[in-house]
Order: sequence, then C-alpha cells, then structure tokens
Amino acid sequence: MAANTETMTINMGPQHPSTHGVLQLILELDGEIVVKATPHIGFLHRGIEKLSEHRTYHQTIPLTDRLDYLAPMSNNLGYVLAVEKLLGITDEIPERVQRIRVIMTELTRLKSHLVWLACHALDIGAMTVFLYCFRERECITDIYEKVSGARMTSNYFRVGGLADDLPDGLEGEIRTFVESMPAHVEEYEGLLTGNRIWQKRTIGVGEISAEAAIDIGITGPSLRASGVDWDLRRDNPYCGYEDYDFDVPVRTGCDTFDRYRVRLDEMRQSVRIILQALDKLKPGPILADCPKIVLPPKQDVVNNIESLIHHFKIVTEGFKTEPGEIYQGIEAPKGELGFYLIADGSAYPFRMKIRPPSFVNLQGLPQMVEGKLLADVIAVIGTLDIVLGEIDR
Amino acid sequence: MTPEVLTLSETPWLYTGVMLVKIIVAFVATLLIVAYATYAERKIIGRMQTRMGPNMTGPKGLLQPIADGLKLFFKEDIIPSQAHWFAFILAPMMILAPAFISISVIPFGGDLQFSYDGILYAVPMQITDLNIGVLFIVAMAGLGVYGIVLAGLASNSKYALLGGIRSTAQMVSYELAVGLSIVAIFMLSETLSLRGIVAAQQLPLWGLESVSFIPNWYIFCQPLAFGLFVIGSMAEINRTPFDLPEAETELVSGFCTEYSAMKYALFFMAEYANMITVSAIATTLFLGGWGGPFYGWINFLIKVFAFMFFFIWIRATFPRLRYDQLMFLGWKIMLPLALVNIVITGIAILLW
Amino acid sequence: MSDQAIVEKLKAKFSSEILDVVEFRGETTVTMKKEQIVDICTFMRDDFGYNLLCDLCGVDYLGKSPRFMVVYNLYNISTKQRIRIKAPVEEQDANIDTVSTVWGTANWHERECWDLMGIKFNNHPDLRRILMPADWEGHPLRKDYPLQGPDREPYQGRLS
Amino acid sequence: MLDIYLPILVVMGIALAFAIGSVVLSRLVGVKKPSEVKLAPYECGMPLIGSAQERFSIKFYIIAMLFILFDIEAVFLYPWAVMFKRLGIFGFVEMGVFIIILLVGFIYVWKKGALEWE
Amino acid sequence: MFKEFAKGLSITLKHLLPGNCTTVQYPKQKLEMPPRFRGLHRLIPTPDREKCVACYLCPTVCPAKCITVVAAENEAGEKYPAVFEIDILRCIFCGYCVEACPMEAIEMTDAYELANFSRDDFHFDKQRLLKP
Amino acid sequence: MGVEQSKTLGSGFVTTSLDKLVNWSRASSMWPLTFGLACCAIEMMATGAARFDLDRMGILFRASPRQADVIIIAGTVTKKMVPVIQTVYEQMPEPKYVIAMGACASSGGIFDTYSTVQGVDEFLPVDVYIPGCPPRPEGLLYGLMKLQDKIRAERNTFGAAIGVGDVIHNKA
Repeated sequence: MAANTETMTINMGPQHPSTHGVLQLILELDGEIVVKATPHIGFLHRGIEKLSEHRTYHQTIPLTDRLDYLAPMSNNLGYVLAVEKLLGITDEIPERVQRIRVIMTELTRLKSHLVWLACHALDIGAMTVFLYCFRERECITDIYEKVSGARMTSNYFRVGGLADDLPDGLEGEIRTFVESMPAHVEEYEGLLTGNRIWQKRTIGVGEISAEAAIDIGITGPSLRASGVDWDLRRDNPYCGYEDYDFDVPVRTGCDTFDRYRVRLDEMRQSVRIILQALDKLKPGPILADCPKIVLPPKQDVVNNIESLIHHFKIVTEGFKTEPGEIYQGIEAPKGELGFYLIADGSAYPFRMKIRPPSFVNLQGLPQMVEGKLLADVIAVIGTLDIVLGEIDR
Repeated sequence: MTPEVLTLSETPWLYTGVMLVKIIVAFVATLLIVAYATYAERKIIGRMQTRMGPNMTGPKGLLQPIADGLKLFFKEDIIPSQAHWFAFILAPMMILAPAFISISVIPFGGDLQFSYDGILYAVPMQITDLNIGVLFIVAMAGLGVYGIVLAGLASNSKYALLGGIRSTAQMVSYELAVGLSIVAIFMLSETLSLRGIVAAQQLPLWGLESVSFIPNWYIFCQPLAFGLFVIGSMAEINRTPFDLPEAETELVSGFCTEYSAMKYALFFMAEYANMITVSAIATTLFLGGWGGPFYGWINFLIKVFAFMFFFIWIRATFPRLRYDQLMFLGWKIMLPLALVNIVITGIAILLW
Repeated sequence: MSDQAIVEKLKAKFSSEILDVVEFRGETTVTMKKEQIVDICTFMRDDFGYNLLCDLCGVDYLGKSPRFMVVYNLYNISTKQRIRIKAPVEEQDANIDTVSTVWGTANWHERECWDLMGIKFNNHPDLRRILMPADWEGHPLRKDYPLQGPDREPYQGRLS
Repeated sequence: MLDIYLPILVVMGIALAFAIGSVVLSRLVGVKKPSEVKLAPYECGMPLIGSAQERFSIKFYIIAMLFILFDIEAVFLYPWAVMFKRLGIFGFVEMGVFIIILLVGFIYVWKKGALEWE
Repeated sequence: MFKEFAKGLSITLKHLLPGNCTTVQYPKQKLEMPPRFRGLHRLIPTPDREKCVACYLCPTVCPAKCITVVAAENEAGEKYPAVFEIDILRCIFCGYCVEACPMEAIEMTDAYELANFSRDDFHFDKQRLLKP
Repeated sequence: MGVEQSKTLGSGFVTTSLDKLVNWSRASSMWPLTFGLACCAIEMMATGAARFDLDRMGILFRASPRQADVIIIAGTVTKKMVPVIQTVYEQMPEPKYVIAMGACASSGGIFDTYSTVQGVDEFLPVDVYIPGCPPRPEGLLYGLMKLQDKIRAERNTFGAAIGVGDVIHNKA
C-alpha cells in the first residue's frame, strides 16, 4: 500500500542491548520498515595503533588481546606471526609451538563462535541458547586459564614461541571437552535449526550476493555463506595448517540462516582440527632458538651470566628488526585479520595497521537491512558477528 | 434440604460479608500468585538453563519478589517532562486493574455449604456468576489494550511509541482470533456463563456412558479451538514468542521504557496477572474448571499452574516472531481456522 | 602469474608512474605516483583480478618528504596472491583520489585514514570523521601528535 | 441484578485503589531529584533526533479499522452460538450466509494487500 | 514443524531435571584457581628483607606503567627497593613483571577479590605486597 | 562513615527498622543496566550466565535506565562515549550506584592515550572499583557484594518530597 507518511528517525545505541557493544545505528523508519541505516562507530576507539608505536614489539602483545576480545588468541597469533615474518624467523618456529598455537586458536574460534551464537540467539529471543553456549564457553575459558593464567586476555603467544608449555594433563582435558562439543552443537541445532520461528526469522534476511560481499570486503564465514570458497587457513596456510585435513564449509544462501549454518559447521571443523593437532602433538621446545629475540629460561638467567645479559637486554630494550614492511593475514573467527607492520629498525613498531574483519564486515550492514524490518536489523547485526573492540581499535 | 442462596435483598449483611471474604481471599491469592509467579519463572527458567535462579534473598530466595517490590516502591518516580502526565500515570493502572477484575467472574471451585441461624446456605466459590461472563472477560481484555496504547503514546519516547503501536496491533489482531475460537464452546455449552460452561464439562465425554470416566472437557471435542485459544492468548498477554511489544533486544523495554519505580512494578505485575487470568480462563473453558480428582479449588489451581508452567517453558525454548510474521499468523492462519472451526462444529452438532 | 610478471606489466602500462619496487620477505611493494591511482587500481582489479582490497591505510614518515604514504594491500581471491601499492602524498597538499569507486570497501578505510591521518580523499562520497568525535581537533595518528593528546602528561606510575 | 454486579464493582474499587494507592504512595515516599536530562526521553543516551509525536504509518490505522469491523461481526456470533442448538438448521444456514459475507470481505482485504507488511 | 517444536521443548525440559545445574554458588563455594592464575601480585620475602633487588626490569617491561620502584642501598651495600608500589587499578595482570624478574622476587597469587570503595585503597605498597 | 544524626523523620526505632528493611530490599534486588562497553562486558555476561548466575543474588539486567539501580561501567570509556554515559546515568532514578569494572573503567588501564578517559570517576561518583583486566566473574560478584555492604550501611530519607525529613547527603 503506498501511503505517504513521514519517516521516524530512531537512535539505536550506543546503549542498547543488541548492538553488541557501543555501536550506534541511526535508523530511518517508515512504520517498521528501515528506509535508511547509518552506522556510527568510534565509541570504543582506544588508540591501540598509536599506543603500539610507543610500546616494544613484546609489550604490544597484550594490546592485541584487547582487539577482538572474543578471540584474544587469534589476535595474538596474527600479531606474533606478523612480527616473526618481519624478523624472518617464521621457519624456525618449533613444531610443538605450531601445534599448540593451532590448538589454542581453534579453541578460540570455538569460543568466539559460541559467544556469537549466544548473542545472536538472544537477540532473536531464544534466551536459553545463550546460557547453553556460555556453559561450553566456560570450559574453554577454564582451559585458557590453565594454559595462560587468564580467562580472556590470555597474552600467551610470544614472538618466537609461547609463554609456557601446556600444563600436565591438559591435553587430555582438551580432548575430553572437544569430543563432547559436537553433541552440544547438536543441542543448539535442536533448539534452533529446525524451529520454524528461527527459520522464519533468518531465511532470506540480510541477503548479500557474492559480488557485493567481495566489493565491500566482507570476509570469513559471512563471505563463505555467500558462496565464495575462500579460507586463508587452506589457501594461504600459516602455522602449519597445511598438515590438517579439514573442510571449508560453504553455502550459497547468502542470508542469515546460511551464515548461521556455516558457523556451526565451522565449529565442527575446528573440533576436527584440534583432534588432529592433539594426535600430532609431540614433546619439544616451546621457543625458537633465537637468543636475541626470545627470553632465556628462568633457571638459566639465575645461573648463566650470558643469559642474564640477554634477559636484561631484551627486557629493557626489546629486540630490533630490519627495516621493512610486511602484511600478515590470518583467518580469525570473524574473517581476515591482517596486521600490516612497518619497521624502521628500532625495537618499536613504526606503524602497525590492523585490518579488523568486523570493521569491514560492518560496512555491509546498510546494504543488508535497508528495506527490511526493524527486527531484521537485530538479526543482521547478530549475524555479522561484530566486535566493537576491533572495529574501533 | 436444599441450601439457600444468599441474596442482597434477603440477607444483606451475610451477603456482604461473604462477598468481601471471597473478594479478599481471591485478591490476596492472586497477588501472592503474581508475586511468586515471577519467582517461579526465574527459578524454572533458571533450572532449564542449568543455573539456580534466585536463592540468596531469604531462604531459597523466597523473599526475592518481596525485595523487588519494596525496592521499586521506594525508588524515585520519574515522569518525563515531555510526557503527558495524566495518561502516563493512568496507563499502568489501566493495564493492571482489568487483569484483577477479570478474576471476579472465574469459578474456582464448587459450592461451599455452611449453616447460619439454622439455615443452610450454599456459596459458590466464585466472586460473582455473571451470565455473560465470557463477554465480560473479553471486554476487560480489550480495556487492557488501552493501557498499553496510553503507555506508548504518553511516554513521548520513540521506543515506547513503537512498542505501544506494535502491541496494539498485535492485541487487537489476536483478540479477534481468540474471540472467534471460543465461539464453538458456546455452541456446545449454550451459555456464556463460566459457571455454566464448567458444569457442562462435568458430564461424561460426548454424553457417552461407555467412557464415563473421561469428563467432557472441551479440549477433547475442540482441540483446534484449544490450540488457537492458547496461541492467541499467549499473543494477547505478550508472552514469548509473541513478546514483541517489550522485545528487549529490539525496543529496549518497549512501551514501558520510560516507566520507573512503582509504575513499572504495576506493568510487571500486570504481565503476570494477565498470565494468571488467561490460564484461569483456559482452564475454565477447556479443562473442566475445578472438576477433577481432588477438592475443587485444588484441581483448579493445579490446572492453572500447569498452564503457567507451559507458558514459562515456551518462553525458555522459543525465539521471538517478527512483526509481519505475527500479523500473518494472526490474520491469515488463525482467523480463517477459527471460522472454519465454527462451521465444522455447527455441522457436527447438526448431524449428531 | 608471478609478482614479477605483474610488476613488469605494470611497468609497461604505467612506466612514468612507477617510483620504486621492493621485495621484502616475499612480499612485493610497488610505489606509484598518486595522480593516476584510480586508473592503476582499476587496472589491478580488472586485469589481474585483485578483487579484494584488504586494507588501505596512511603512514606518516615525519621528517621525510613526501611525508605521507597511502598504502593499498590487495588480494586476489582466485589466485590467492597479495600485492601492495603505495602512493606518496605531500604534507602541504595532503590529498589523493578516492578508490571507493573501484572497491566499495575503501569507503570506510578512507574515512578512517582522513580521520586519523588527515589525508583528504578527493571525490569521496562521504568524507567525515569516523572514529573520533566530529568536533575533534587534529589527526591523532600523525607522528607529531602526542600519544596522550595535547593536554595531558603521560602516566608514569603514582608516588604517594 | 445488583446481586451480580455489586461484587464486580467492589473488586473494581479494590483493584483501582490498589493501583492508585501504590503509585501515589510510592511517589510520595520516593526520593525526588529531577533534572533536565533525567526528564528527557530515553534515546540510548544520545541527543534526540526529531520528536516522537510524529505521524506513524497508516498501516496501523488500517489494522485498527479492520479489527473494529471484524470484531463487531465476531460479537454477533456470540448470541447466535449460545442459541445455536435451538435454532437448528435454520440458524446454521443463516449464520453460514453471514460468515460467507464476512469471508468475502476478508478475502477482498487480503487480496487488496491490507494484510501485507513488507 | 511440530516435531521440531517438540524437540526444542524436550531439550529444555531435559535440562530442568536435577543434576544439570552448573552453578557454582560463589561465596559459599569457590573454584580452585589453576597454578598459573594471574591474580594479585606478591613480593617474595627472604628471612630478613624482600628478595627484590630493585633492578627496574618490572617497571620497564610493564605495558601499563603501573609499577613504581625507587632503589636504595642498605647498610650492607645491597640494593633494595625503598619504594615498591603497584597501582592495582591500572594493572592489567599480564604477568610480564613476573616473567621479567630475574630474581623471581615477584609472583602472582590467586587473589581475585580485590574490589574496594575508593581509589586510595588500591595503592599496594611494599608492606601490602609482602603479605602472604 | 558519617554517624552524626541529622534531622529526619526521626531516628527512632521505627525509622531505623524501616531503614534496614529498605536497605535490605535495595541490596537484594540490584538491577544493573545492560551496558557493555568492551572486554569486561563479556565477563559481565559470563557472570550472568549459568556458572556464576547473577540471578541468584536477585540481579536482573534491565535494558532501560529507568528501571535500573546500578550502572556497571564494564570497559574502556572513551571521550566520545562520555556524554552518553552521563546521560544514561542521569536518566536512572535515585538511588543509583556506579561500579567501575576493570582497569580501563577505573583508571584507564593500559590505554593511556588521547581518546581514553583515565577513569570513569572523572565524571561519575563511583561506589565500587573492581581491578582486573578483566576481573574474574567472582571478582565482579565480590564487587557487587561490597556494594551490598555499602547499601546496607546507608541511611535514607523518606518522604522528603512531601516535606517530611530532609535529604541526607553523606553516603556511608
């Protein structure tokens, strides 16, 4: 019915339960139909890029934890790989380190997807799924805590290796948890996938074609749900991902429902990767043999004067790199997370540009919601899986 | 000897006394159930979500609703400066009062007999037996809509306005479906009095002697009407999956976004009072009211609580519908189905 | 197609534009003049299939001339290759043509670059501040902007 | 007559007294510290854009009108339903005609798209 | 359609049964912290003084710059921290100070109940940090 | 703790018991605003989830400030965000409390930068600080219990609006 009425402009966020943080959306509504959506970001701009120029490469690792705070280890991994590439020690990373890194980042992917599913389901009104997802997330945070000492801001990976080895008995615990995971995924699916209301709320909502998605730069599961078969873990392998046998889930529905299913499939694939990595995990060193870069073991510091000098030098001055610039992209849970580092030969990054996947994915929001209903905006924000920490940095 | 019925003209004092006792008992019971429905909901949903629910306020958290109520009572009461103050204050009252008033026509037990002055009196366990009880309830439900509309319009806030409009459209749409779905009941019972409807359900099923152990609850001969009624009334009282007007993740708190302190508490209570009313009506119309194996009002309460458990259970499980889907369901599925049900019932009765 | 081949073709087409080609850790960086950046980018997208603009950012080489660089990190989804293009921008005349017509994603990246680095993008559809408040003064990511902002001393531990 | 309606009036009185009393008492007893910002409408913490007193989509009016039409017709069905068994086949046919007219109207409205929301 | 609804309902009902509750009743029950947990710092004492020799490595490496150390020399000519203060409000519990300390003089305990009423309550000086 | 007696409705037994009752109700039913800013918000959600379950303490998250009692500043506060937080805080009804959760909200944490506010106490009266980055859920629970202690020790004024008793400004 064509009836010419005035539109109403409403302000969603920054304080709003379903903007996933401090996103502000200005919506022009005609009745309940969104005529125009304008995202406003920057409410969480903390200046991480600027701050990193004033911190050594080593001190920047905790900053990266706080980018995408749902997946701290993925950020750590991206940053650490970037610095290692800059230093040219990528090939010297011991195998055990690679395996543990893969295990932990895949656990991180599970963790991130669990929070995504929790919030997405809660936004659409299924509040029980939220609680179930957080129940499993607690298991992962427990593993995090045992490995690194913190539930979220892990600060576990180091340039050239890891902060510490896996504690005794944790491998078994990870295996038990991971093996129980597919059953839990079934449970979420039981509550959502077949449910007619869920399908009605997600099928055909927030559609975006593959061409438009690539033009906007959408990456990760959102792109794969639009039918583009591209995953950095398989296509530009890093950290030994070429050793693992896993599928890249691709769907062609381009809508919220398929993005949801792609992510659920990814959770199952992560389980596969973790199990393979656990099988391949062998004892070995957890730091690269680069005395100028990695901190020597504690007992050496006390007993060996050379180690003590290295220790003092690395802690006080940091390690220096060759001048140059590199870009390292990894497949973070939300898409391609890129670190573009420029080094000027000092111990501080000259310029660190982070390519956050959410920042780019969020650009697609107006295209996906205009002409749809107000309730769809919520569903689309949920399905894009945005984290304001990395959007605003 | 047949018991006498109390009337205002013959036994005014006794009548008034009994009436007041009944009203106060019903009112207090409703208030208590409202308070503890919030507690039960938090506990049950909590358990379904693998957590505990309130358990630190008083023993097992039993004082939680009281603490909530007291706190809200002593909070600052905000009336936004751009709001229409009279309508703003009126709205929560208009939504709570009808919910309580509806209780007055619902029979929650059989007759209570007592003798006074050597005369045996029978007192129906019902505040008043209105011969158009169902119409009265439908009217009260309609009145509740105004409360929400007023709340939405008077707040002068966009979220409240959207919530108010949404719920108005939703409630009127589903009122239609609900109103039509119960027409078939009247065709069977031939009365609009709730007491009469309950009495009709105490007969054996379909009047058959062979299955006389099964009561003639209308859920057995009107399953479709029952389904429509339950879904429709869930929508009318804004419970999940139809809780769009206060959809927290979309409209902050919907029509009660601007309400604080006791006025908000009234909305909160109204939601649960409505749930009780709807459960009571469903029990009366479809589940044989107070009939059953136990003593009258115990049966009644069990059935009401079962309904409320069902509503809570649904809330813990289902996602929320979208606005257009809600309208689609109401107008294009439930309304035609209700009409069809009337026609089928009519044919069945004629052929029987 | 290898990076060398791409660079050769670029050299052939835009010989006067190329300033520098660097290879570091297996990554190729091509520095081009800024005047024809839109043509170059369109060429990269259409002829070499660099359909994804991974990242666009500004770099401040304070003290050097030209002071700024705008960096385009490109990716080809079908051949999984990366390449980087840089374009120098003078301090006095800090502007460059927008590539948001080539890749839609450049829109926000360019807004961010303007916001934090102060490089203007000509013909940009909506060049506003994106991260900082609209009334913010200065461009924080420039090297001469103090980390704590102009009006505050850095925190150095508390002695009490 | 009064026998039946007096209790309802009393209940009404009690319910209203409860609602009004609690709100008024709460207002008297509570702290009051109004300020301009506090009394402004809630808008996620941002300054207001436009007013909430705008006209809203006509669809809502259409639904309201449809409701009135259909609800009145539904109410007609109530007395008929109660009398149905006594009216017999005559009543059935009569109401059948009524419902058919109602259905025709309903289908018309449906086809006209008044029930569409997108 | 109804089958799926019933499946969802059965999942929630299943969790209603006793034995599915995962809540840890915090003040009554407390979780055990893993050995690596990064809680409040503690300076490790020796019989007569603290182990710390005021080498300034921890304030240098601290990303939040929340550690203040002032070195001094005692009668025996040994360096010791005259002031050792951590502003726990600023601390991000990253564990770098422990990692950097060559003397193993600082460690992180499993204390996490740190909330308090005013900013002044969070200046942890040497005496407070030395407490076990 | 301000112990001096000010002239209120009276400081007799009735008011003291009423005080206790009201403080008990306020402490047992603190409804925080759903207001997540950054990392800490996720821990806040985890605290509300099954394992730690804020609902046990009677805590329900409310989306509208009109119905909230406590605002938990969970995450980094930027200069762009300050007016929003001020407005939302201002729109909460009295009595209201502020919890600064985590290093960023309490003091700025590692983000000693141009865009970050060095502690939310620069513009809000913070009642309880919780250090940690982010604090463990138990840390938040402990902070909430601290706030309960504080509320229980408060003295109130009732009926100030109708001229009975006057406002006590010292919060214990």
